[in-house]
Amino acid sequence: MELEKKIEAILFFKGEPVSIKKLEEILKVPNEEIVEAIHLLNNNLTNRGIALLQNDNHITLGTSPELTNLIEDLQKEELNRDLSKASLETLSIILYKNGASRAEIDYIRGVNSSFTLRALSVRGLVEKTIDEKDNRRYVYKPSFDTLSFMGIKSVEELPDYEEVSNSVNAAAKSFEEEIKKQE
Amino acid sequence: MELEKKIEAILFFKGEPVSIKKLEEILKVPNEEIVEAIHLLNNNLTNRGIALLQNDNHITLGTSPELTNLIEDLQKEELNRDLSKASLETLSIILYKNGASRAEIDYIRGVNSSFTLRALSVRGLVEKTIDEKDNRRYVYKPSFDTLSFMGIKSVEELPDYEEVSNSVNAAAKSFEEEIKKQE
Amino acid sequence: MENNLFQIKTVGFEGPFGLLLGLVEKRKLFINDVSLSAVTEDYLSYMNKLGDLRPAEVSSFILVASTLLLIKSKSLLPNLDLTNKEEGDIRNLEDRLRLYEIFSKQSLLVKSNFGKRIIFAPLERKVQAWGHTTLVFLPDDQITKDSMMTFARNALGAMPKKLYLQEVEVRQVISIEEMIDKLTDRIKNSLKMNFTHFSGKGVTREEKIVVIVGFLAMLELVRQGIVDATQEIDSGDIFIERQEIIEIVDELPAMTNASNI
Repeated sequence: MELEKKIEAILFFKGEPVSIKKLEEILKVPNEEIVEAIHLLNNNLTNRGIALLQNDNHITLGTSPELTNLIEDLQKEELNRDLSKASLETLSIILYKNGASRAEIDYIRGVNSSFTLRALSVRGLVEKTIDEKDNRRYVYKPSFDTLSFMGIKSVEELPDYEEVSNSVNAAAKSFEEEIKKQE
Repeated sequence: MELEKKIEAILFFKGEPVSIKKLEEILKVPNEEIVEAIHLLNNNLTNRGIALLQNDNHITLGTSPELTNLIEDLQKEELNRDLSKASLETLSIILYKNGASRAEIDYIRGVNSSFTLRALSVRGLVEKTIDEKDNRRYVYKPSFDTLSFMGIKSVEELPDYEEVSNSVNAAAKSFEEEIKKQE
Repeated sequence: MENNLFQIKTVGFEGPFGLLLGLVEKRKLFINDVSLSAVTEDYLSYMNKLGDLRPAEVSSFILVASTLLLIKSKSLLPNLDLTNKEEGDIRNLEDRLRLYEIFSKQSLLVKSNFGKRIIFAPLERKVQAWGHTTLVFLPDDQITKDSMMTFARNALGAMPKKLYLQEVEVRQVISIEEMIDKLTDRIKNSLKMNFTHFSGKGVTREEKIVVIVGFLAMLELVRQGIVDATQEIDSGDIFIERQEIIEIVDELPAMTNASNI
């Protein structure tokens, strides 16, 4: 049976995000094959009731964003869609930079963001993880819940993602030194 | 969006057998159309990682029968793994609070606990039930098996129950107050 | 008037960039030294009404104010020589403000999309391999009465109770006070020494002097604000109880980042 079907079954069984690394272990195939199979699976799932979400080397299955109202009626829990201006700004930085340290967020917003970050963490909208590039610092990354609430399958589907992310990264380079000083 | 996609999303979301009658109610379409759509869905799912299971006017999604061994291995591995620190911490809050909502647990822990709670549920350590005080939300309670595993008949027998439980309740209460401020 | 007061508060919490960007946009200007110079008075007068903010928050407003003062001084006194560092600060503020503008714009898009189309994760379930449905109970030896107590205590202990104000910010505030003093002196001296530079078109010398004197008065107000802020920092504990923060959040309708995200 093809690899993409195995991956689909694993994701369905787990019902939560699975890392690509974990899939390599379970299926005992090299990274490139997994990546290729994920690509095929994503194509298979286009225009279906189930969608494939990708975020930070993890993938998971969810219901198609077109069916929001149908599924929302099925669940009893109330959804909180309110975000303060501070939260929206902070979340936008984390989304469009696809992960940002607290120092970077503070620097861009010009104010201390620690309470906003805690509030976003508690709501599961951002995740604090150790920076892969520098394990002495943390980065806040967008969570799958955030992608879900935005109705997108990956950050690349954010409005104006490429354009914004390019200009932001270009600008951020010149600030790197200064942000480092603040850490 | 076509009916079979809606049915696929409902089955995926629910993760348990759903009666055809229930589908008629949710989707507000007559029986014949549902039956026809199920037929189409079944065709779509041929040769895929997910399969449609039918039994006695109920349908559900499962992993494809060819992948039984893969999934069983995965399940064994998942269930035999040691509980994470996050799981133990979450369990301790549920015990001392004698039933806590996900939002309360998230607030106390400062992070989203949904996957942790899922892991505890799968292992039968906690039970998710509708809150008797507020039927729009769920609470997680320690299972009887968990209590007897620790050699106690009720949570009150936990060490320093009153003191720790008071602190947990106070923390949950300050959460409630923050929530009220939003409303 | 009431509407105006409300705006001060609202803009207030959004931080110095929010305030500054709002002022620039209100005049339909682009971000550059000319527009920043044009809104400096507005910025300072808003800032002086933010007296009840925490020292840490005031300090972030003051940091920006100090750069605005440089820009303004330069526009009033073109022969004022700026150091490389001062010129760097000005460019840096412009760049940061442009960056903030990008995210401020995107955050409106995020707001309008958030929760409109939702991808749902499956409900909690006990999915089994084909045909299997078993009820399991799988405990772990780590679950004991005592370990549960320890875990609960640790979880409670890890909840944030204190906010540490970075010493860096305190130091910056103090140096800004010095800077404003220096700047005041510099402007006063320039005023005495360089009358020849006040021959702008359409603006009389007297008018220019009125502007500069008014500006100096404003500097004095800002300096006083910094003195208040730093005294509070010097005499007070630099740890703030979390409860206090929440109360403050309660008092200011716009400051709802902790409770109303």
